[in-house]
Amino acid sequence: MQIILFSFLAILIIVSAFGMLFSKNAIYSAIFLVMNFVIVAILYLTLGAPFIAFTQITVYAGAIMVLFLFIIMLLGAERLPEAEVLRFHRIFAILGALLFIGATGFLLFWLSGSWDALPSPTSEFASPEVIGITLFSEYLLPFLIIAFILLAAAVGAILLTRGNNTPQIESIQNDEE
Amino acid sequence: MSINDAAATNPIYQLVPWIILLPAIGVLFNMLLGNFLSELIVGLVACLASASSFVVSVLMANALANDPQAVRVHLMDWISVGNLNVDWNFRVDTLSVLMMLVVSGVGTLIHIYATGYMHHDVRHQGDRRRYTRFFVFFNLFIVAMMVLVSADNYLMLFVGWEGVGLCSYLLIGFWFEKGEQGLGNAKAAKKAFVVNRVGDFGLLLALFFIFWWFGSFDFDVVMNNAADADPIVLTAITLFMLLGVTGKSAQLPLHVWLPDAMAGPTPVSALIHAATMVTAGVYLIARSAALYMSIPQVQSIVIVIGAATALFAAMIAVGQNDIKKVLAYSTISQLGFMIVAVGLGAFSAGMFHLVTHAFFKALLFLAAGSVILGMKSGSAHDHQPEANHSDTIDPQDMRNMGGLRKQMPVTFWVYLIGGLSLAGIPPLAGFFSKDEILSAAGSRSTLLLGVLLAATFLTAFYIARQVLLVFFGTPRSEDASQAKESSLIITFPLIILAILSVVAGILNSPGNHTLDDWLESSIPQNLTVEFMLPIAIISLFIILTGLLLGWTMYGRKSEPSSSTVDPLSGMLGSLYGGLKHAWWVDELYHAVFVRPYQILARFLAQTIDLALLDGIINGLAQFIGKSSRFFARLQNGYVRTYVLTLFVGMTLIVTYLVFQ
Amino acid sequence: MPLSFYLGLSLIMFVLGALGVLLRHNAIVIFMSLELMFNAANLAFIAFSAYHQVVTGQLFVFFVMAVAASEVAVGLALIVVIFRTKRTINIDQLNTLKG
Amino acid sequence: MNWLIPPLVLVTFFPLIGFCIIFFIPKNQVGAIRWTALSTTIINFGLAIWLLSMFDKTTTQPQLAVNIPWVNLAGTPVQFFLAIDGLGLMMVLLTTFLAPLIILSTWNVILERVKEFMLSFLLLETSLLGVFLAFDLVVFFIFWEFVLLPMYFMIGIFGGERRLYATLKFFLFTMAGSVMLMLAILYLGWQGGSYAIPDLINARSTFAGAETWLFLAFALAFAVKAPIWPLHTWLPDTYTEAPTAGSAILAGVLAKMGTYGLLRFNLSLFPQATIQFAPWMAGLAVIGIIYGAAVAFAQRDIKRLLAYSSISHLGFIVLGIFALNQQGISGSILQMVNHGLTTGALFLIFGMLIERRHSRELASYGGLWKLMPTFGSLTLIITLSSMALPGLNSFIGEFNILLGAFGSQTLASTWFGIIAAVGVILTAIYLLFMFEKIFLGPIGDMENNPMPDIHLRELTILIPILVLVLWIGIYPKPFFEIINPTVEGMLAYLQSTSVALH
Repeated sequence: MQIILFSFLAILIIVSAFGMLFSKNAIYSAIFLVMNFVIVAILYLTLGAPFIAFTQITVYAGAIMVLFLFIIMLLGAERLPEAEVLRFHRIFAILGALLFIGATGFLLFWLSGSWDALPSPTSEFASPEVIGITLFSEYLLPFLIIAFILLAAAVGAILLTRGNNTPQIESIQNDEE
Repeated sequence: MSINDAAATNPIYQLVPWIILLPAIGVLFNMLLGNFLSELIVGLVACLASASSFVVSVLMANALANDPQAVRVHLMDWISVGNLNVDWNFRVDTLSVLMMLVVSGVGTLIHIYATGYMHHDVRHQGDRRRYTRFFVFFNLFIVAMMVLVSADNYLMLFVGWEGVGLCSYLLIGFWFEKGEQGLGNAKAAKKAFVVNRVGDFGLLLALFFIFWWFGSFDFDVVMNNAADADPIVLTAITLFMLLGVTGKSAQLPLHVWLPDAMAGPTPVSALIHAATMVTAGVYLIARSAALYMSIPQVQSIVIVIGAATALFAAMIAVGQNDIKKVLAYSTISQLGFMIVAVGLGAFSAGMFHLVTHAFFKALLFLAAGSVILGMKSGSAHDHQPEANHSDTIDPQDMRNMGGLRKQMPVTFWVYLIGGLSLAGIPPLAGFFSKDEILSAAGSRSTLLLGVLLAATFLTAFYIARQVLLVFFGTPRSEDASQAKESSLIITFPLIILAILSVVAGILNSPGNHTLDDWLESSIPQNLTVEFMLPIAIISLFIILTGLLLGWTMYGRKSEPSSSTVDPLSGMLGSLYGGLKHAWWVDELYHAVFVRPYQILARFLAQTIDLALLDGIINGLAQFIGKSSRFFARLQNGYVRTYVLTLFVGMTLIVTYLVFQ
Repeated sequence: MPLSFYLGLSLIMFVLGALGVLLRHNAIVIFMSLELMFNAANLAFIAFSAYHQVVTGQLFVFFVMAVAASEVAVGLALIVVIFRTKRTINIDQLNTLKG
Repeated sequence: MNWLIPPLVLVTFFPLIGFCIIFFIPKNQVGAIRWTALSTTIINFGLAIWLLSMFDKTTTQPQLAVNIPWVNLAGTPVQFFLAIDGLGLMMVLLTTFLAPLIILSTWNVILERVKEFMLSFLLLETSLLGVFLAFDLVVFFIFWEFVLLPMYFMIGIFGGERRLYATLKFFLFTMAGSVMLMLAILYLGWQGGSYAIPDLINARSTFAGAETWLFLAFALAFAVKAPIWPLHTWLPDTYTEAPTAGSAILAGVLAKMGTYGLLRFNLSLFPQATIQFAPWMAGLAVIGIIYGAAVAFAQRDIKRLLAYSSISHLGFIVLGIFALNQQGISGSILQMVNHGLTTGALFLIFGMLIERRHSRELASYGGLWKLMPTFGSLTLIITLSSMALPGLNSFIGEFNILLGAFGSQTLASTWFGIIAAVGVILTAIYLLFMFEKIFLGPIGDMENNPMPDIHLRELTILIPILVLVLWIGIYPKPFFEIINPTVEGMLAYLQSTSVALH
């Protein structure tokens, strides 16, 4: 039963990833990625991580991907000419990817594979309550740091995209000269 | 030789540093204040500085007359490194005092002369401010020369040795903006310094050998141990020292600087390049008597060099037309005589000739200076002060003179005395001193005697030629006919020197060994020379022949003009060209040493340094630059390439880790 | 379900994301591929969390998401700025930084 | 004696006080900046004299030591270790003596960016003093490298037309030499367990196996700095392009860093290798003497000529060092001072000329002695000092060097001394040539005509140097009293190590 569910989800994940990879249109890529994120969220549920699954859907699929779509449309950069400047690039990339899959897969499935089924999740394990307690006790400092990082990112993003500051910089430079 | 410290003996010896300090005070005084004072005071101070030095020397001589024992006077410490201990020590012995007397005595007379001569010279050359400078240099020379002769060790002697070379440089180049193309005098000065440096190089090496074999520079230590030293080392010392002597005393092969040194003002030629500095070589050999006496082979070399120089320079003197050049070659030739004497071991004979030569050659130079001044005053008389001087004739060229006997009687008579003394006419001083050298040579070898007699003959001939060309006949130029006798300040020293040139012979006249006895305590190795009548007669005969020949060739021609050819050139043919051009030694040295060195320097500077060494360095830099440009191309700016490299690299690492 | 399956899936997702970064020219798509790679890592975290029955893995996923969010904010802002000056977001045309 | 601040630390870092003051003076207050810099350096010279008064001339050992544990490097403790011996004292006196004179020489030359110049200069003085006083290899290396920084700015900002090429060459050359030095220092610390010289001397057996390579690594760095032929090609360009003050400090003090290093480190840390390589080093030195003199003769640019003359003179110093006897080494140390005074003064003098005439070409000058009698006479004395006229300072040094080289047991050949003595002739040739071209002959160019004679400030610069030139020439005893004990110590040590190994 589980294997069927997993296979189904896995295939969907891989297909949507391929879709993102090969869509000429960036909007399609974004939509494929949203789909991918949602399916991964379902996979998280089966792994007993409901909090993360919902965060995934709200933050990733919801907020971040909307931001992506918004920027794509803002810039009008859905399609770009796909002329390849760097020859042999694609071959090296694919060969490298295959080698990586081969090596890591060899490690996972032959050298040190783990074939026992994962323990089935209980509702107490990783409930939002447990996560909240751990987050605010053991991981309080990283949590605060993350908060500051987010703040810094927000300020940075605003500062970078604020359109009317360029003339001011020029005028300051003129003063120095 | 043994030595006493001054404190133990006569306290008068403590005064000896003043022979240096007094002229040094003169130098400082004139250097700092001279430009604010009148010529009179500057000249007076300079003369007093020199004269007071002479007075101190006389006091020393007086003290030594009572007790000829050598005395060392310690002034102050100097260098003290490991086993090298050299101090500023003065040596008062009969030899050094003799030199002191000559240097300061003749020096003072020439100072007096120079106050008058330079008065005219600075006006003629057009820079009055240089009057002071002249006396600063002149006093400085007295300082350096006194250091040289009063030193108690070789290193202090070397200080004086190079010091006089420096003064010589400064004074030859005194009118440094004059001469050929404006650089002639400066180049002559440079030549003198460099050639002297070659000699000094020899002396320096001799010093090194002395130190490492004797462990000291003190004369006493060296002389007392000379007999026990390794002959090879002694040979090296004496030969290198001989190189120094040939440089300073203008012997073959380093004689080339002295004729050019005549570019200096005439008092300089008289004091430095005739009477004192050039005799330093003779003094050095006399000082190192013990070293030379223990190596007979080197003595032979000394004799050969001296004799060759005597003859060689006398020949050249015959072909010169410049009044001072004749005297310059004459000086070289006479120095050759002295070198022969000290080479033979007849040190007192050499010193005797040194003294008499100092008198009569200084006299001749100073009188020549008087002649030149007379010519210049004649020139000033018939030219307007503002006139273009390009058409003036050379006041030193004997072909432009003639008949000066009448215009300048005093100068003529003193010149005649000096000339006859140089030629060796008895009873003038030159006769006795030269005769002693000839006697010493005669007892050694006939060939040597022959060479020296030939030189004597030529000496008589060229001095006759000079006197006749300058003073006899009729004036051959306007300037000569307008020439005037010099003032008393100039003629006074001439008269004194003339008297000295006459009477100095009694110092060591036949049967009278005053000088021999005097030097006995300083140079015990001295070979006392006895008067030999046959040699005296032969030499007198030869001298008279030379004078007569000169008279027949130059005396009877009443109306030669400056354009007529010298009668000698007809007789000697192409040989005369050789005499005139000093056997092209200058040209030879230029081709063999100067040019190759210039070419080598340029080769090293351009080919080796800039092209090769710098080329290697710059080539290396370029190689690194080029290779870095090659590697820089890997940074192509495509982010995706960097990511690919990263990814492939990571993959390879993972693969390696997995399949390890 | 064995752990290796989850890790294999994570591996495939990661490689596909990497290929996206390597092969696409559009800076935004490259960005999205990066998100895919994050997600692959997150999946591995969650799987290990379940395997070991330790909640820490999930907390790390939480942090990764927060960092990813800030990264996207700044990254997209940068892309906007780049687009303003260069009028393109084709990554191959942004190659001025070279030796 | 206990001092609040140890004397050596005070002397070394005193210029930094002036540095801080100048830092806060506005850059348009040029006068205040100059006077601050001048008084700082003068006081620093006074401090050096104070050091001299405390210096014990009887001991052969370093004294007045300051030793503070500092940091660990590669697992080995670094000590902030300053001490002074005769060699260091001479160098400190030379540096502090020249510094105010050089600052005074910039008065009319450096008119813009005065603040930057003075800051660089004071920084330079501190690092130079540090080099000469450090007894810990790491501290030494830090100061050694730090010297480059202000020097880089002084040449790069205030230099001549090709200054960028010159600075780059100077910097790269020195750095290349220093790399080996740094590696050798790290190796020594790793093997010997300390970076302090006395400790390393005691632990000499721990690195005796690599002595040859260590010697070469140290010698390379010092040979570049000195410079020893054939590593000299940076020098003509740098000396020529540097401003007058820079050339003077380069020739006067910086060049001595190399020879100082050879004496301080190579001799005491690698005595066996020193004896082994002495003939080779002396050979290079002799080549440098002759080569420098010959090449100088072919130059037509005053500063280039002086640069090559420096190569020649430094050859004498290196030759004396590797004569490895009392005369040679004492003479070398004294000659370092002499060369600093003489060549420093020559650069200053020709700086004054160039300031008047704006040309470095010999051909632009001629007959200046007539126009500038006092200036000409002073130049003549310095020039004569440079050609080692007896009675002037350089003679004492060069004579001892040549005497030492001639009789050296280590070199075991008189040829080193003889060929080097030929250099004495060649030196006279090019210096007289230079003097003739500039001061003698007729007044060459009409542009030379309004050349003013020396004025008071220039006289103030040259008179102290002249006094020392004469003093050392006539009465060098006080100097040898400082130098000799140190050299005796070095030689006794050298003797003991070579006896121990044979």
